[in-house]
Amino acid sequence: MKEKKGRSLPTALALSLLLTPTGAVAQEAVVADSGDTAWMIMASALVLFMTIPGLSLFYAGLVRKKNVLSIFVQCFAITCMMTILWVLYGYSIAFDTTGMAEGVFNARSLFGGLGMAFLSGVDVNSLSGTIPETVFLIFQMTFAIITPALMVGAFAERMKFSAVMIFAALWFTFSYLPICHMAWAGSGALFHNWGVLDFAGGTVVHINAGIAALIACILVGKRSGHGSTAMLPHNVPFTLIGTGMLWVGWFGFNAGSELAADGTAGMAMLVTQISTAMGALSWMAVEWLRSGKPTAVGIATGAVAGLVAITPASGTAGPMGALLIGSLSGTFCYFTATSMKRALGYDDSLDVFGVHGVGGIVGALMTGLCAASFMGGAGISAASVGGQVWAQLKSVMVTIAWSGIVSLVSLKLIDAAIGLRATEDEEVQGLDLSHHDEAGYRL
Amino acid sequence: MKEKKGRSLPTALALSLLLTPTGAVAQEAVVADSGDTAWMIMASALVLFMTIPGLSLFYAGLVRKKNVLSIFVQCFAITCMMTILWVLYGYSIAFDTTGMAEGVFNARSLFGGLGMAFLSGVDVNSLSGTIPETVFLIFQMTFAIITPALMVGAFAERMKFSAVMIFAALWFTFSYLPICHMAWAGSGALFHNWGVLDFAGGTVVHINAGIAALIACILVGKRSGHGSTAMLPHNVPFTLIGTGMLWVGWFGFNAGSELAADGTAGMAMLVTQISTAMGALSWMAVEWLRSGKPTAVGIATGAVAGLVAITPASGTAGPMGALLIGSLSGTFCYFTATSMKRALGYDDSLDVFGVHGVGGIVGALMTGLCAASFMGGAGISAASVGGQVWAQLKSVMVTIAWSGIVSLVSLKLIDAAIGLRATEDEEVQGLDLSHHDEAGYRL
Amino acid sequence: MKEKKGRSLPTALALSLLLTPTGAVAQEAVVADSGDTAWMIMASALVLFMTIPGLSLFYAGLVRKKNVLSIFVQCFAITCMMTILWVLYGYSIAFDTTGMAEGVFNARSLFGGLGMAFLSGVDVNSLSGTIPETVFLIFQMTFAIITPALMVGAFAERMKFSAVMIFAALWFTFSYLPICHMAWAGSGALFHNWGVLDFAGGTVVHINAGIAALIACILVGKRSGHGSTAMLPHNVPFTLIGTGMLWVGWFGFNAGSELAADGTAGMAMLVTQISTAMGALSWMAVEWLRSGKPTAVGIATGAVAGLVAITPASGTAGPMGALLIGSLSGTFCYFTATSMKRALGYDDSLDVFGVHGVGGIVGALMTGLCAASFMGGAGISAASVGGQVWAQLKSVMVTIAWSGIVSLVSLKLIDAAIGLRATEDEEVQGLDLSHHDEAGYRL
Amino acid sequence: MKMVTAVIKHFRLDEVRKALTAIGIQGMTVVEVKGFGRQKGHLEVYRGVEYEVQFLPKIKIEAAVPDDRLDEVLTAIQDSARTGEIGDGKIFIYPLEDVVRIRTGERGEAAL
Amino acid sequence: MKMVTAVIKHFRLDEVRKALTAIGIQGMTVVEVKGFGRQKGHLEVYRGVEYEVQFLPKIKIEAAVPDDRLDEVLTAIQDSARTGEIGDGKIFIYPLEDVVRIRTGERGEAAL
Amino acid sequence: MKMVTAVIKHFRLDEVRKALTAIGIQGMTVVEVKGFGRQKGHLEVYRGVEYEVQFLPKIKIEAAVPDDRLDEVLTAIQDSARTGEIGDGKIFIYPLEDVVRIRTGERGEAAL
Ligand SMILES: Nc1ncnc2c1ncn2[C@@H]1O[C@H](COP(=O)(O)OP(=O)(O)O)[C@@H](O)[C@H]1O
Ligand SMILES: Nc1ncnc2c1ncn2[C@@H]1O[C@H](COP(=O)(O)OP(=O)(O)O)[C@@H](O)[C@H]1O
Ligand SMILES: Nc1ncnc2c1ncn2[C@@H]1O[C@H](COP(=O)(O)OP(=O)(O)O)[C@@H](O)[C@H]1O
Repeated sequence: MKEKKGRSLPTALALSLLLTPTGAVAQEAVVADSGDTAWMIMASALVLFMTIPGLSLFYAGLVRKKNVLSIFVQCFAITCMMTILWVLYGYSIAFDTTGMAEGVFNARSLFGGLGMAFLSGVDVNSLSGTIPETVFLIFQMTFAIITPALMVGAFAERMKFSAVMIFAALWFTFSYLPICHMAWAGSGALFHNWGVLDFAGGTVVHINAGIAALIACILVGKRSGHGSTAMLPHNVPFTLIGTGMLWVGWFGFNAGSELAADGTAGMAMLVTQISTAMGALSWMAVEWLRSGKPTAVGIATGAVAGLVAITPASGTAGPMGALLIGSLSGTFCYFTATSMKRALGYDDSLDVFGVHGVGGIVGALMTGLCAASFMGGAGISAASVGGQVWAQLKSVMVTIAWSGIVSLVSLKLIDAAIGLRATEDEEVQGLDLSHHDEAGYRL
Repeated sequence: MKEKKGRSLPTALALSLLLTPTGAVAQEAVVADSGDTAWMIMASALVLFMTIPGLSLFYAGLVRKKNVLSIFVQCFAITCMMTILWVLYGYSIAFDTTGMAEGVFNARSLFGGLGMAFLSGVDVNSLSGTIPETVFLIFQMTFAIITPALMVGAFAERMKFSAVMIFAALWFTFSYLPICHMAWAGSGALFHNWGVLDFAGGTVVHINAGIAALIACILVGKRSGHGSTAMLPHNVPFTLIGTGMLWVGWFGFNAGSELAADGTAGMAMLVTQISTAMGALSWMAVEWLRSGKPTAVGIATGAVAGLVAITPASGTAGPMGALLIGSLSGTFCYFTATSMKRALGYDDSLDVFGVHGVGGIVGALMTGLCAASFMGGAGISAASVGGQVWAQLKSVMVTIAWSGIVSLVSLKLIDAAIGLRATEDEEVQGLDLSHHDEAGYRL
Repeated sequence: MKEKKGRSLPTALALSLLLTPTGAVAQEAVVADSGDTAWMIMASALVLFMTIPGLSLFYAGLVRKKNVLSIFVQCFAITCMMTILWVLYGYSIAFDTTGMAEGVFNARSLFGGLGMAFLSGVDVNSLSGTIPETVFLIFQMTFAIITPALMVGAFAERMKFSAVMIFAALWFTFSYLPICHMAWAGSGALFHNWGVLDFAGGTVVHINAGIAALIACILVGKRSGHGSTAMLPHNVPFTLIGTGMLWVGWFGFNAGSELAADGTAGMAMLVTQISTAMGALSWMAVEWLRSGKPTAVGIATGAVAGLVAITPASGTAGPMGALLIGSLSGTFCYFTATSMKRALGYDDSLDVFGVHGVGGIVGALMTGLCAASFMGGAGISAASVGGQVWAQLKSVMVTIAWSGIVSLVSLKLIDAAIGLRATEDEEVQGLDLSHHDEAGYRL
Repeated sequence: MKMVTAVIKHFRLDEVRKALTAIGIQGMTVVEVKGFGRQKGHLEVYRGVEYEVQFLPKIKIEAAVPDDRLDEVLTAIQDSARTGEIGDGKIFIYPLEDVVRIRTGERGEAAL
Repeated sequence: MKMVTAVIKHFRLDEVRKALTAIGIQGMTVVEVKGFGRQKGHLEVYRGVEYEVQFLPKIKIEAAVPDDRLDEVLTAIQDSARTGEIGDGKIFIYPLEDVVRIRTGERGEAAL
Repeated sequence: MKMVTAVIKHFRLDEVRKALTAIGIQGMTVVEVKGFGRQKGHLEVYRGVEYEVQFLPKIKIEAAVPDDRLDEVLTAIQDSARTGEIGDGKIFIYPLEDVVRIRTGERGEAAL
């Protein structure tokens, strides 16, 4: 009964290339496949590992010493809260397909119902494709965990802990879940109907979080001392360890999005590796040329830019496309995080918008191009590239608008209710002591 | 010939629910399953990763700077020593089933023979259920590694390195191996005969180590300066990285205990995630209420409390049970590690008893309740819950008594022979320099 | 069409023991196996994890604070560059088998052609044995990444970043790829023809990198202050975290080299664990006896020595052989890294030659002995042990000579072109600031 | 000349630096120290274990000043470092015999 | 007033602090330093490479005391810091012109 | 006796130590400090955000010397610490009333 959710290819592509085999598999797949299950358990573990400790380390290293624990606490607390919200209603709103039909647009194209709230109907024997449904829902849970955690970097070092948690809960409910549903709930979902390609979360994860991050860092305001005091990373090795963990964990993210251990998963892994390498090398090259020295934080950020941009394309691009996507993303994100941020003057502490927002947009659009056969992609024809890119663009615009509005409204409400920011004194003292009564180090 | 060892369900449950399929599987399983094998190789890697570097980091961050390396050395040296002892005789004493018969109590209900010492009889082709026996024995080895390593936190910062090693060896031989055998050696083993549910090691690992830790920290005595000098964590980020690694690694521990990549593994993973989140959130909530600020070490410890408590229940509890177990464990462990420890005045440096002992007991008992169908569990009837909880309680009592006595006797012997403690001077200087001739950092 | 590349057993052994099953498997294996694929995806992730962040951390902890980022940047940049070079031509030169025939020696016995350059011919459906070819080529890519990264430790703290990168590229092309081809390209390849056993890279990875490291550290020259100023590790916990990651990741390296999730993979994992434990324990024991105190860096280095030495033997040795190999390697490497290095006076900063070179040689030779049935190995007869050891020795000599010459010539060329070393001032200031414009910490 | 040394609270450093710069003090040297004073002795509890906080993190600022600027400097430090709570710190005034600017070899007040 | 500055061995800090508190010294400031003295020059070997240990970690304690308490203070420090081995450290006595308590503005001995 | 205190650039420590040892100075104490001086005020940009570099890492060396060695010591420090660029640092000379060697109780110049 349950169909293999989550990663349906757009209709056109599916019909021309993949419908028959997929259909065949779907019908045979009344039993679980232990190999696919083994891989998906590990893929889920990898994606969780990306947040704790991967992303936590990446961000924690970049803040000042006095705020290192606030990053960790925020990432961990978001992990816990999302786990529970996902079980209570998140999975249902994202993946309940009741009332949806191929090509039909209705309310259910935007969010699922509550029929699977409290995981009702899920037991030890339920399957989702060739894997236990529990594994599918944990895999998806890890995406729902990392996405709000990504935003933490934008308002780091100044936002009140309670406000962070409430914002994460509201945004998860009203932006993450709908966009996730639109992209991955299959027949009848908005992006699916449009034929959008988003294999592992360009819109759902990166653009979604990147835009929220931008809005949040603007509304919360700049860190005190921004523009005059140095706010340099306190522990760059942490950031590099985090980068390594994100990189390796991302194989779970991208290759895991195939929901099976097969050739597509292998290809997703390969293009991920290539794009990441190119992202890092291109950032390094530009930085070397522009400022004379390649920095460690630069190569790390470039790698993340490459990872972000290949995400939506990882199921359809080939190696050549990956080279292109990685290079573009490294270069674009470099300029966003330096020149553009400087020109516009917002204080996106750890460049969440600059890397996830911009990298996500670059990736989402390039996904359309790189799926083309002449780019070595999974196979849309040269003639349909234009239409595909247009579909991609529409999904990008919807995500930007949706996430932007949800973020704006949520933050305004929270601000009115309890305030968004730590007090000036708390900020100067550091969030670790003022909010968490602990110092990071006694060295 | 070899039956699927390790995780046999209690007779009653097995008979009513699982005997037929398990029997059937056991008979078919003359060939290895590559998916199950893939998962179990990774599960073993994950559990090893929990100790090195996971647990090492978790503990190392919590001690003072001058003892950071002593924690690492102890964890690494225990890892190495247990590897060798497991190969020499551990695997055999734990899992040799010669002389055992369903329902019969004899010496072999308490510990196995030496028939498989030196891994005799194990080769490239031996199977254990659907996986190579080598993989089964490595998976079990990783449990035998982490359990003594857990104790290190209790007597941290003061116990002599040589005494730690001898204690670990004695306790492993006389307490870990027998309890492991009683719980997991299948038909004829004590806990198996009683129908005890211990999916992944509530008694074998956590209560077992927790009690030994309590006895050891009392016998070794308090750290000098305890109660007057601050003994604050020197590197909280390390503790949080370690927490992330323990969390992710624990999927290997719990879901791996199914020994297969199937629906039960998936459910074990799900309940582990839920309980951990609830453990962390409940500790955070209680701390926030009681002392005004949620700490980073608090959320980390709460997560571990949730992980510990779900361990025995992970094969039989459902999501609802996991919510309950996690919340109870977080709350109980919070009070043990703060108020109760203070009232009783023992110096369990890193709260090994408070988290593993208490969390393990909470988990072992709740396993009985949460296996019930009305709790969404794997399926014992409401009527048999009382009996199941009683069986659980008996196993808890046996483990407490057994591990307590073995620990007491071993430590007294070691104390008489070579002394348990570093000298006062060595302790003041720090174990890193005095025992290992190295400083942790030159920053 | 594609045969299962990479880990072909020597002819003699294959004929007597494994040809039939392997052949049979090879013929059936027209479809991918999801379990094998799941395992190999994870194995590849594990080996990448060994480099970033594993090895980076291991090395970064050992240098002085002012050079910590230079290690990370070098490891990350090498990772990126090797990824791209592997895709462009590396995979082809290593694994293109055109023109090769069993037992025939020709140019193609030394390096493959360019027929698969740009991954031409690889698509989503190509298989390599029972796994997608993409997965096979990523797995092999991770080996091509870590090998040059290993060398970084030898010339750490003084070599110019640009020179490091050029050297890595040249050495990869002219030494890594040919030796990899000779060992693993199957019928017709030099080492294959000789019947050399190198399951996971004793020659290809460790001796190859170890010799290059030795040559490089001699040509680059000693660090300024060598022999008078203390150059102690700045962050030993990092080194121990790195060790844990290397250890766990090495299961991907060794057990992954089976390219399947089966009994041989399980046995490879077991012997890896045993040898590592013995390497660490033997180093610890010797150090404890010789200098009175077992150090943390010592136990970590001993573990790596054990890992290195079991690598070539991991597919053919049994547990008894592993005990032997680990102990020998820990002991030999201890003396190389201390007494011998002191006597000869070269400045191998982090003992790359002492551990990888010497451990690799010990392992490669002992592989011959430990494959014997009487050692519990995979099964060569007592009579053929001599011949096997001789084959091993020949492969060791070829690797030493080849890598030595390539390294010498490459470094001389680079020196002439752009110079190998940072200036004295840059070195004193530290490579982090002088080359990467960043400080590691602000604590 | 005098060497004015002030032990102050951590988060007051920026204020003090600004106050000194404002009255034209060109240089100072700062070091992290641990202070033991009246602000001592409060008990804290960590994980159920009590301890006495003995040393508190403080910042020590050293500024060499010409004799005639001394009072001004003292006032500037006092005003900018004071929070009114115990532990605000102390200023120590040392006689200074001479100062040398390494780069130029200038001495005395000219070197400040 | 005098500023008594003692460079001592790390693990003697607690003893010295207790000894000073015992004779009624209310305040002191502590900083981690590296010392170079007679206790220098021993060769060590790390991983087969020799090096000379030049700087040893030490603790510097600064305590401002009234002139009439000086001898008492010196004795207390000497007694509590001495191990009898080379490297026990030194005490330096500086003249102190004035002290200001920032919180209250008190000066001189009243500010100690 | 005098206490000679020099604030110098980080990477000159080794030179200065050697220069002092060469002229027979037996001991010194070193501490890491942050300096604020003329070498201040340059703007840097990090990730598109400007900031002013205020404090620079410096090394402070303290060496107690007999009065008659003072000039020699000053010259040695100046020569070894100078790079000729701004930020080379300063030397402060304090009067020192007395010195005690803790181990032996020796005082005055004998204790140096
Ligand atoms: N006699 C002293 N000698 C040196 N430093 C002192 C002395 N007394 C106080 N201090 C320093 O001044 C700091 C503040 O002193 P304290 O007595 O706590 O507060 P207050 O000066 O506001 O009464 C202390 O932490 C210590 O570093
Ligand atoms: N002339 C000096 N000036 C400043 N500090 C000194 C001087 N001589 C010694 N010290 C400090 O005192 C410490 C102990 O001195 P040392 O000569 O090693 O031992 P002892 O005083 O016991 O003979 C040194 O490590 C150094 O920090
Ligand atoms: N008046 C002062 N009091 C204390 N320290 C000072 C003073 N002036 C300068 N310094 C210290 O000397 C260092 C070098 O001084 P600076 O003015 O930058 O260079 P230069 O002495 O070469 O002109 C400063 O970083 C600071 O630590």
